[in-house]
Parts: sequence; structure tokens; C-alpha cells
Amino acid sequence: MPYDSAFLLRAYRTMKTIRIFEERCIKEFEAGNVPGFVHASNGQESIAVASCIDLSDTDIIGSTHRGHGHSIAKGCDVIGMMKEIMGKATGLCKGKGGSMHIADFDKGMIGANAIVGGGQPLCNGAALASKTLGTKDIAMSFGGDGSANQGTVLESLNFAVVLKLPHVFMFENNGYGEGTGANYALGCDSLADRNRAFGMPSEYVDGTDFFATYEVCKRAIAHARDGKGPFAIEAETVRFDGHFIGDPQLYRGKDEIKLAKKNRDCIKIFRDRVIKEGWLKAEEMDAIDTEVIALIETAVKEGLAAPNPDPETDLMADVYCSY
Amino acid sequence: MPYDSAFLLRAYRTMKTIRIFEERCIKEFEAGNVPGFVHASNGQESIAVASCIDLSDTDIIGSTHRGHGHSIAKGCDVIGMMKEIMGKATGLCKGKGGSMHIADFDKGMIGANAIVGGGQPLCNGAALASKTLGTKDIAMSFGGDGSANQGTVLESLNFAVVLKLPHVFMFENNGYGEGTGANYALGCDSLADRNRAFGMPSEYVDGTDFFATYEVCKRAIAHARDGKGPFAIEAETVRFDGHFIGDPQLYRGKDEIKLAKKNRDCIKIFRDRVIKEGWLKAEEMDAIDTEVIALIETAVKEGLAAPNPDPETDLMADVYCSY
Amino acid sequence: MTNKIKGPSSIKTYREAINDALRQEMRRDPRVIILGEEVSGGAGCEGQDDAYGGVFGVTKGLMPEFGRERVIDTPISESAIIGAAAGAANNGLRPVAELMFFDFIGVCFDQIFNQAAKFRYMFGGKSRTPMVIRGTVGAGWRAGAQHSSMLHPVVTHIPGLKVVMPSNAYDAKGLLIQAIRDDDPVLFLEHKIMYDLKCEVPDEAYAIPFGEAAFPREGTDVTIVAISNMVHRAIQAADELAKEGISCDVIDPRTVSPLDEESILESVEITGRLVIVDEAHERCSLAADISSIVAEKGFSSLRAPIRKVTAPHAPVPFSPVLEDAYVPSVERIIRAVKDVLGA
Amino acid sequence: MTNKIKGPSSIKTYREAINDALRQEMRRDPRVIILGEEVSGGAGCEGQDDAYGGVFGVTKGLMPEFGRERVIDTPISESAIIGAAAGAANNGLRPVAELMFFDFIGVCFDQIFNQAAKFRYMFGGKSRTPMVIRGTVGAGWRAGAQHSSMLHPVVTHIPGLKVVMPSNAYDAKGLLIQAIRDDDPVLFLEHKIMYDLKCEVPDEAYAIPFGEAAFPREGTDVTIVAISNMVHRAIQAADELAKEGISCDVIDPRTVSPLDEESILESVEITGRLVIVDEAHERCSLAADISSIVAEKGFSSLRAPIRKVTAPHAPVPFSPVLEDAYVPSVERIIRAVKDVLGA
Ligand SMILES: Cc1ncc(C[n+]2csc(CCOP(=O)(O)OP(=O)(O)O)c2C)c(N)n1
Ligand SMILES: Cc1ncc(C[n+]2csc(CCOP(=O)(O)OP(=O)(O)O)c2C)c(N)n1
Ligand SMILES: [Mg+2]
Ligand SMILES: [Mg+2]
Repeated sequence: MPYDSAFLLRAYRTMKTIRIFEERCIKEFEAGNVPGFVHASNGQESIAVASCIDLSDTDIIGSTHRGHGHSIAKGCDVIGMMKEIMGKATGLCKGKGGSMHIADFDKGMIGANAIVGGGQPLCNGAALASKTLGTKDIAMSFGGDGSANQGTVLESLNFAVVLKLPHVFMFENNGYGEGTGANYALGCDSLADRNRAFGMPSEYVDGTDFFATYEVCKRAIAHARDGKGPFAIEAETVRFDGHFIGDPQLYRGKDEIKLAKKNRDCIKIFRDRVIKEGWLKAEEMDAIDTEVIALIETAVKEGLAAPNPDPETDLMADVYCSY
Repeated sequence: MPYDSAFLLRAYRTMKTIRIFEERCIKEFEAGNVPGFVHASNGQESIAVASCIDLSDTDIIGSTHRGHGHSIAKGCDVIGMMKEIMGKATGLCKGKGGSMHIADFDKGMIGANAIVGGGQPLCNGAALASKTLGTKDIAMSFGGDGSANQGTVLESLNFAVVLKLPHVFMFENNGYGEGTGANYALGCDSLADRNRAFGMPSEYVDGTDFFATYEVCKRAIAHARDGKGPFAIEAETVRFDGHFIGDPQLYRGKDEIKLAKKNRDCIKIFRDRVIKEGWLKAEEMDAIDTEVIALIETAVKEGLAAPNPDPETDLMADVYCSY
Repeated sequence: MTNKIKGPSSIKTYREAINDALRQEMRRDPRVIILGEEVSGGAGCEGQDDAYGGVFGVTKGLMPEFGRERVIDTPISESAIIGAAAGAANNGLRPVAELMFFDFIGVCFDQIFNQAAKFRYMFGGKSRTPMVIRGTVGAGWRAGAQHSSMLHPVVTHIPGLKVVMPSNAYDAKGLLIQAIRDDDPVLFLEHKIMYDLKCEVPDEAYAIPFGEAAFPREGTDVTIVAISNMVHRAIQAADELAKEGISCDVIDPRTVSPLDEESILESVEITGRLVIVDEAHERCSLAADISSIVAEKGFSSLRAPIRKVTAPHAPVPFSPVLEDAYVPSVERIIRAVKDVLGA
Repeated sequence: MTNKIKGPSSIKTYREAINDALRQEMRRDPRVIILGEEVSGGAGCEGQDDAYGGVFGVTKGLMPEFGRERVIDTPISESAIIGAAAGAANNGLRPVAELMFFDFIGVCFDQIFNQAAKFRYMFGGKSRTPMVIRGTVGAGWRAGAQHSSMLHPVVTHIPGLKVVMPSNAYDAKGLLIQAIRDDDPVLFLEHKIMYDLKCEVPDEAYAIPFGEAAFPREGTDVTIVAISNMVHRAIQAADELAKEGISCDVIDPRTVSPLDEESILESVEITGRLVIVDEAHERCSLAADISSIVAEKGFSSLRAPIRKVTAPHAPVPFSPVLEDAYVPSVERIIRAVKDVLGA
């Protein structure tokens, strides 16, 4: 057995936590309990978990507008997250950030980012800190296929190579930037090839395959941690829901989502594989499902019950460290 | 004879005009007659001329801080240019632009640009105008090895591919961005390869060889004009002088410039070639030299004699087309 | 807010009025193109074309009429978008570029302030850059700190740019048509909270000149200058105050660069009192700007301190209770008016 | 402008004082790093290392002392530079990033105003971003429209940023040390015309707190607030006016965010008259900002219109005769002072 069962159970639990969290977010959004814009990452759980499962709390990730999965995979408290997404005072960011601005520095999660291409330059910085201080921590940035066309991201690739930064660039290619096809917006034939041309190792992987993705990430992380510089990964995946919750998704093909859910569900693929290989039993995973559902139920309950911030004291707090 | 002599004489005359213009700029700068920052392009003349010699006045070029050569090659009046560089009211831009902001819309020269990476997005726009209006004009942007790392340039490459714009991206690799080596700042092994990875034809050429450069440009321009989309060229070249006039150039190797002037002078290489091949006679070119020197002498004289702008009327003029 | 409308008209939303202006100008002038992310939507996808028509649906239906050649979906590359618009404007087109959220100027500001804004001046008056950048501004959508800014003070500071901020559908249509016909780069800022706001809008094309304020309420006690969505709160405040016998002169500059200084100064000459309402942060804001103009040119008329009612010096918070406290409220406007009246 | 200096000191240029501050803080704190284009120079070249030490020579000698690991030359990628600084600041370093010309914020503004400035607030007070961005501002170098802007109003507008604009070597050193030790993102704007300006500067490290103005001239007739290089013109004007018996109180806020409102208000309480001198364009400027603060909070003291002496609403022209007319002159300041005195 190439993976020990604790690892597999952890991977499964984390993916499932993301899935249930996202599904519940959608429900709570529709019920009017979640304000603003929410971008769910269900369908893409395998990448978040494969990327983060070997990272420590001092390794850094930088995320995107679609960041719930990365946060959960990096160890952020889902109850704190749910409260945050509901805008509550006891949320991870005291309700000031919301879904698009979750961060948890104690967990090495330096922020979702509502600006496409905002996070990659920052992860270069985290990697630079590690290199300068000699900590051996690495940084992993997440970005979508769409973000790969943002100049800030492109120049960050070169910058990371020049300064030999321990930074793994993870590009989740879910085929869409909002309602625009990656086929259209990426002028190149292969994003992995384009990234490689910047002078770093770069690999393509089927992101719906947890194990394949995990193995690439392992190599990439080792490369970065060993001081060999940055590494880029393009992981192909599927966005199960709209760009944002409420997106009518007119641009998607007939049956596209149905088929994807049937054939390209990374959690289903994981389950089938571990059962087929005899690595885990269905019951073990079913038990986790029950626990996860209960956990998210608690998160929602606590989220709904949590107090709102107080404009008197909170509106003007924390603009600066010192005044 | 693969090139007719009128063409060869024109190429020679234009390169020589640039050379003498730049050398004279340096002299006039040192004499205190040229204010501000001036970036001379001597050593790189072959690229400017090879790029522009086949372009019409309605084809567009966008240039850089090191833009005198491009302007001259595109047909801008050198007297108007000299006046502009001296800040005079009768300069090409009424003295408001200066060396780093010369433009001449009648000649399809839409501007030098003091922002590294400022011009490439604009040339996409010129190309888009041509495509939309169906004029068959092409746009050619100039940029240095340093500019290739600016996000605006990188995203413009992809943008041009996606919209299939008739835009030739010319990158003059003179080995330096100010006092930083291109080896250092470009993380990739080959800029031409990196550009190709964006999904457009891309070629490397020895930019000190006028003929090789001209042939690549011809192919690139034809490609763009035929509606096949953008094309990138990396032309290796030498900057004979400092980054700016007055730059002590401490970062350059011992004898580097001396050797370059000896072995990699694009005008010398051109002369030697056309004489060796029997395409032109030395005397023909010498006669041009005399004419060019006289022309630049006139430009300087007229420049020095030209009136300054009048703050009363000119300071607030032309901020807007309408108020 | 009654506009003298002659000829056929209909009730339109702010969104529809903008769409109408774009459509009429595109029909009239083949040089007008639209570009931006999702301005049509569905490019390179299996499903429907024109899937979005802009994420706020403002450009819906234009691609089907004018084709992908003139309604251009782009990669997520704002510098390339704005640069392409500016370069195209220099070369014969009249592009309307969309910044989905105006907050995204951060990744393309150079092309706006250093390029488009400066061409004409730098090049000695030899260029024209007839482009419009449409962008959504403002809080109220619970979109958080990076999608809710106003930022008009930043661009108003920059010479060479014109900045337009319509507060209603009628103005939106007329000002956008003017913006498209104008030969200078124009920033057309749409407050996202107003897209469903309706009023009567003429069917035919009309242009509203820049630099001419509107006067949604007339009065003699206090001048209130408000912009964009704040106009509606100012009107509400004025109507409340009217019940208490306080008469407010509400001025909507409509364009902030150029600014109709004269109308403001004339009003203050009568009222002697000024309150400025601006959803932007307070430092170096439009509110400060207008205050300083009056403190310089209308000082002798002033009978009370000039009050600014602005958003605080803090990013826009996500939590609805905080965001609601962040945006200047009708109550704060009323309080400010009473303050300057010493009431 | 006399600063009470105890202990050893020497005459230093503005450039040297900044270099001194960087060197002393880098010695004291290994977390301080410098990054930017040509901050050392010569990377990947055959010739000398530290070939530039910044194009203005400000960081000269630091790379030889601290190595390329802490004085980092970068590609021409300003978003990556500022992003790297911000990300590093979030993760244990105290970076000083250089924007060779502050005009280049156009290509990295997002990392400044949407990222670094907002982290602490968006993340509920859980982050610190102790970074400094040094940038050169201002006209006078005949560098043209894209290399001569001030732009401090743009960043002063943004909550979460601190903006520092020293007018002399003494302040430059003390304020830069404070900026490096400060836990918030600080924009440290150096007017390029002042690099060779000298004054007495203590040898030891010292920090000048933000938000405390300096008072280079004291007087009772008119308050003149001036910033950065304009302080010197204001002083010159004050000295000229003193000869005519007009007594000016010259205030140099030194930091514009935070701003020492109190000192300005106290001065106007005495003088009743205010002239503000700012090299930035006039619209939504710092001059407007200060004017509006006084028109709101110091109105009862005001005995005359508030005059702003600013650059015009035009890009910076290249031609020396135009550029000289563009920058606020001593004559214009004198005229403004006389105007507010009705003299
Ligand atoms: C600079 C910037 N431009 C545009 C947007 C609007 N926007 C938000 S998400 C998104 C699509 C991103 O696509 P991709 O990177 O593929 O990520 P995905 O949504 O597929 O996870 C866009 C255009 C933004 N937030 N920031
Ligand atoms: C955005 C921006 N960053 C930095 C600079 C300062 N600068 C001017 S020219 C230059 C070097 C450009 O190098 P390259 O593109 O190779 O052109 P070259 O000077 O060699 O012609 C730099 C860093 C600038 N003008 N604009
Ligand atoms: Mg995507
Ligand atoms: Mg170069």
C-alpha cells in the first residue's frame, strides 16, 4: 500500500469537508444567510488537498476568489470560516473580509484574493522571506486558467525564476474564467508549456486524480524546499457550479455538468480507487461523511447564531497597526 | 543582386542618419543644449531600419525611451525631432514631449514611451483598429530585453494571440536593462522561445546583421498583414553608449564596448557586406555620410535657434481636445 | 428630478439606459467598439453566446447585433484591455472598454493615467484618444474591500481625463452618448447599486454636455452637493428637511471632471452654507476638492463651516452591518445640514 | 530650520541621510531588506557590482555591505517587486522596495492600494505589513510627463497607507527610520530635486514620529502649509515677505498621512489666513484636503479665502521654460499670501 491509511483518511476527510462546506454555502446563500459574492470550489477539492496535505503551518499558501477549498485544506477552522462568510464578528477575519478575503496567518494562509492575479506576487514575497530567513518553508500560490493571462502573474513567474524562490505556482485549469473558455483566453496550446518557457520545471496533471496531483505536488514542493527555485503545475479540473453562486451558466454545454459530475468527480474517483485497491473501506469513508456533515451543520448553526460586528467599535478598527 | 540599390542606399542612409543623430545628441547633451534624460540608440540602428523600411505611413509603430532610431526609421523629420529634444516650440511635439515622448501620427509613429512596457499594449490597440477597420495596416512594437519582463508586455503577447492582431513584437536584446544584465533578468534560456510559447511564431535573429533582421521582419510583417496574427522577434544587438547619456557604465566589462564597436557595429557590418558583395560602392555611401552630417548639423543649428514655448499660451494648451 | 422630455420616451432602468446609449452609438458609428471581460460572454464555450452581456448585464444583446468583431471578449488582462482601447482610439476607433469593477484600475492604472491621459499634451496636441472606460463603483453589494471602492478622486486628480458619474438613467444615457462622442478619454463610473433604478428616458439619442450640473431640488438655506448614488440620499435628506422647513439646494454635478464650479458657487452665494456628500474616503477626495474651491472662490458668501459627509478613512468592510455604517447615510446628511445651520 | 541636535552629527545631503538610515536599520535588524531595479546594479554583468546603487545613488554601498541576499536587484516588474515586498512583510521581513520613479505606481498600483493597504483591515487586524516603498517624485529634472509626477494625493486618499514626504536631510533620516520600524505600509516619497540638499544630521539613529509637523518659520499674519520641496519655496517666500513686514507661519507637515491637523488648525487660529503650497495638480489634491479640513474645523478662525498654490491641471511639460512655469514658484506664493492679506 503506497499510502498509509491515516493519510488516505485525512485526504478523504478534507476533500469531503470542502465538498460539504461548499454545498452548504450554496444552500445558505440561496437562503439569504450569506451576503455578497461566493465562488464555490466543489469539483476541485482534490487539487486543494493534494497541494496542501504535506504542507506545515509555516508553509504559506496564497489563494483566490475561489478560496474556501484551499483554506480548508490548509487547516483553517471551518466554523471560523463559515462565520466569516456570514459576516460575523467572530469570523476568521471578524466579518470584515468575507468569502473573498479569508486569511489565517496562524495556518500559513495569507489570504484569498478578490483580484485575479493578486496572490502570485505576494507568494513570491512569502517565498522570499523564507529564503532570506533560511526557514525552508515554501510558498504555494493558487490561480485559475484565467489568472494565468494577468500580467502580474506572468511577471511573477519570471521574477520567481530570477530570484530562485521556493514557490510552487499551482494553476487550476477548470476550463473557464467566469463565462469565457480557457480555450479562448489562453492563446497557447498548453499552459504547462508556456509556464515552462519561463525557465522553471512545469508539469501538466489531471487534477481530478488526487493521486497523480499529489505526486506532482510532492515533487514540486521538494524542488522548492531544496532551494532549486520555483515549479509550476497546471492541474485540469472541473468547476461543478457557477462562477459565482447564482450564475445561470448559460455558456456551459448541454449535460456538461451532469457528465462531469458523473465521470470527473474527484471525490468519487478517489473513493472508487481506494476501494478498488483495497486501501480503504467504504464504511470508513461513510463514517467520515457523517462526521463532516455534522461539523458543517455545527458551523452553519454557530455561524447563524454568531453576533454581528459592532459599527461603533469595529468600523474604524484595524485600518492601521499604529495611528 | 537580391536587393536593389535604391533600397540599399535608403537603408544605409537611414542607419547613418540615426547614428549621426545619436552621436550629435550626445555631444549636444554634454554641451548643455539638450535637457533631461536621453537614451541613445547607436549600435542598434540596423534593427530600427530593418523593421521600418517596408512599412508605410499608415502602418503603426510604438517605441520606447530609446526611440530616436525608430522615429527616424519610420520617417519622422529629424529637424523636428532635434527641436523637440531641445524642448523647442517648433519641435515635433511643441517641446512638451522631449526625447522620451516623441510621436508623429502622420508618420504612423504613435509615441516613444517612458514607461517600460507602455507601448506594447498600445500597439495591440493600433493593430485592433486596423483589423476592425479592415485597413491591412500592421503595428510593430519595440521593446528591450528588460521590457520583456514587464507584466503589461507579457499579457499583451497573449492578448494579441487571442484576438489575432496584426502586431509584430520586436524585442531588441542589447544585453542590458539599465545596468542589469539580460542574462540575469530574463529567467528563461531564450526570449524567442518564451515568446513562442504564447502561441505565435517567434524567431531569434542577430540584430547586428541588417539583412538577416530585414528578412525576419519581412516574414513577420507579411504574416501579420495576411491576417495570421502576431509574430515575435528577438534581435540581439549592442548598445554602444550608456543607458542614458552620462551613464558611467561601471557595470560593463573591460573593453566590451571597444570590442563591440570593432566587431559588432551593424553599420560597419552592412558596409563591409555590400562592398564585398559588390552591391554598393564605398563612394556612394561616403557621399551619403556627408549629406547626413550636413543634415544633422542643420538640425542642431535650427534646433538651437528655434524659439522656446511660451508659458502664457502653451502651458495649459492641449490638455484636452475639448473643455 | 424632472427632465424636460420631448418626443417618445419610456421608463428605463439605469442599466437599460446605458445599454441603449451603447446600442444607438454603435448603430450610428461603426468605429464604436466594446471590449472587456464577459462583455458578451461564452467565447470559446459550448453553451450560449452572449451568456452574460457583462456581469451586470449592461451590454447584453449587443454582441448578437454587432458581432464578436465589435463586442470583444478578452482575457483577464486589464492593462492589455485599456492599452488596446487607447491604442485603437489613437488609430481611428472609438472604443468603450469595460472594467468590470473599477477597483481593477490597480492592474491597469498606467495605461489610464500615464498613457491615455497624457498623450494629447505630451505630443503637443497632435493626438486624439476618444475612448470611454466604463467601470462599476461603490459599496452596498457586500462585495468586500476589493470590489466596492469609488476611486473617482484618484482619476479626478489626473489632468487629461474626464470623469462622469451619472446618478440616474436619464443622465446615464445622455452622458454616455456624450462620452462616446467626446475626443478625450472619459471614465464613466456606474454605481452598481443603481442598475435597477428607473426613470423616464427619451427613446432617441441625446448628449448631455459635460460640466453642467443638475438640480434635483432647489432651495435657499443650505447647498448640498452630492454625486452618483449619494444624490438619492441627498434628495431624501432634503425632502425630510423640507418637512421641518429647511430648504436645501441639491446639486448633482454629474461630471466631476470637468466640474460645474459655477453652479456650486452661485448656490452657495445664496445659501451661504455647504454640505458635500461623497461615498469616497475623505482624504484628498472630491468632497475636499469642492470644499476647497468654495473656500477659495466663494469664501465671502460662506456663513458656516463647510461640512463633508464621506465614507471614513477605512477600506470597505464586508459585513453588512459594517458596510451599511460605512456608506454615508441620510441621517448623517441631515445631521450635517443641521450642523451648518447651527440647528 | 533648526533641529535640536545632541551628540555627534555631520552635514549630510538628503541622499546621504537616506542611505544612512537604510544602513543603520539594516545593521540593527536582519529582517530589513532592499529590493528594486538597480538598487545595486551590475547583476549579471561583467563589470562592477553596485554599479549604480540606485539610479540616484541613494542605495550605493549597501550591497557591498549586506550582500545580494539583502540588496536585491530585480527584473523590470514592478507588480512583482511590490507584491514580493508585501508578501515578505506579511511573513517576517521588513522590506524597503524602491520604485525608481513613483510614476511607476501605474504598473503596480493594485499591490499597493488593494493588497498591502487593505490586508490588516480585511483580515480583521490579524496581519502586519511592515514595508516601505521609496519612490522619487516631482518635477524639475526635465524628465517629462511620465517621470515627474507627485501623485501623493492618490495614495493619501487610500486608507491603510501612510505617506511620508521629508523636505530635508534631517527629516529624511528620522522619518525613514520610523518608516522602517513602523508596522504599516509606508510610502516614502523623495523629491528628486532635493538629493543634494544638505543640513546637519545626527550620526546616531533616531526616529521622527509620524503626524508631527515641523515649523521652519514662525509667524502670525498668514499660515503657509507646504510639503516636500515646496517647503523651501515657502520659506523663501516667507523670508521675502518678512522684509515687507509680513509674518508667515510656515508649516511642513512632513507626513501627509497621518496629517498633523492640529498644528495647522492652531496656526490658523492665530493667523486667520491660510495658503497651501503643493506641487501636485490641484484637483482632489493635498492642498484641497488641507483647505477642506480648515474650512470645516477652523472656519470660525478664517478671515480670508483659503488659497491653494498648486501645479496646474496639466501633465508636466518637458520644455524647461514650461516646466519652470508649471512648478509653483516663490512669486506665486508671495502673491497668494498678499492676496489673502488683501495687500
Ligand atoms: C483583476 C481582476 N480582473 C477581473 C476580475 C473578475 N473576475 C473574478 S474571478 C474571474 C475569473 C477567474 O478565472 P480563473 O482564474 O480561471 O479562476 P476560476 O474562477 O475559474 O476559479 C474574473 C474575471 C477580478 N476579480 N480581478
Ligand atoms: C515601468 C518602468 N520601470 C522602470 C523604468 C526605468 N527604466 C527605464 S529604461 C529601463 C531599462 C529598459 O531596459 P530594456 O527594455 O532592455 O531597454 P534598453 O534600455 O536596453 O533599450 C528602466 C528600468 C521605466 N521607465 N518604466
Ligand atoms: Mg478557471
Ligand atoms: Mg536592453
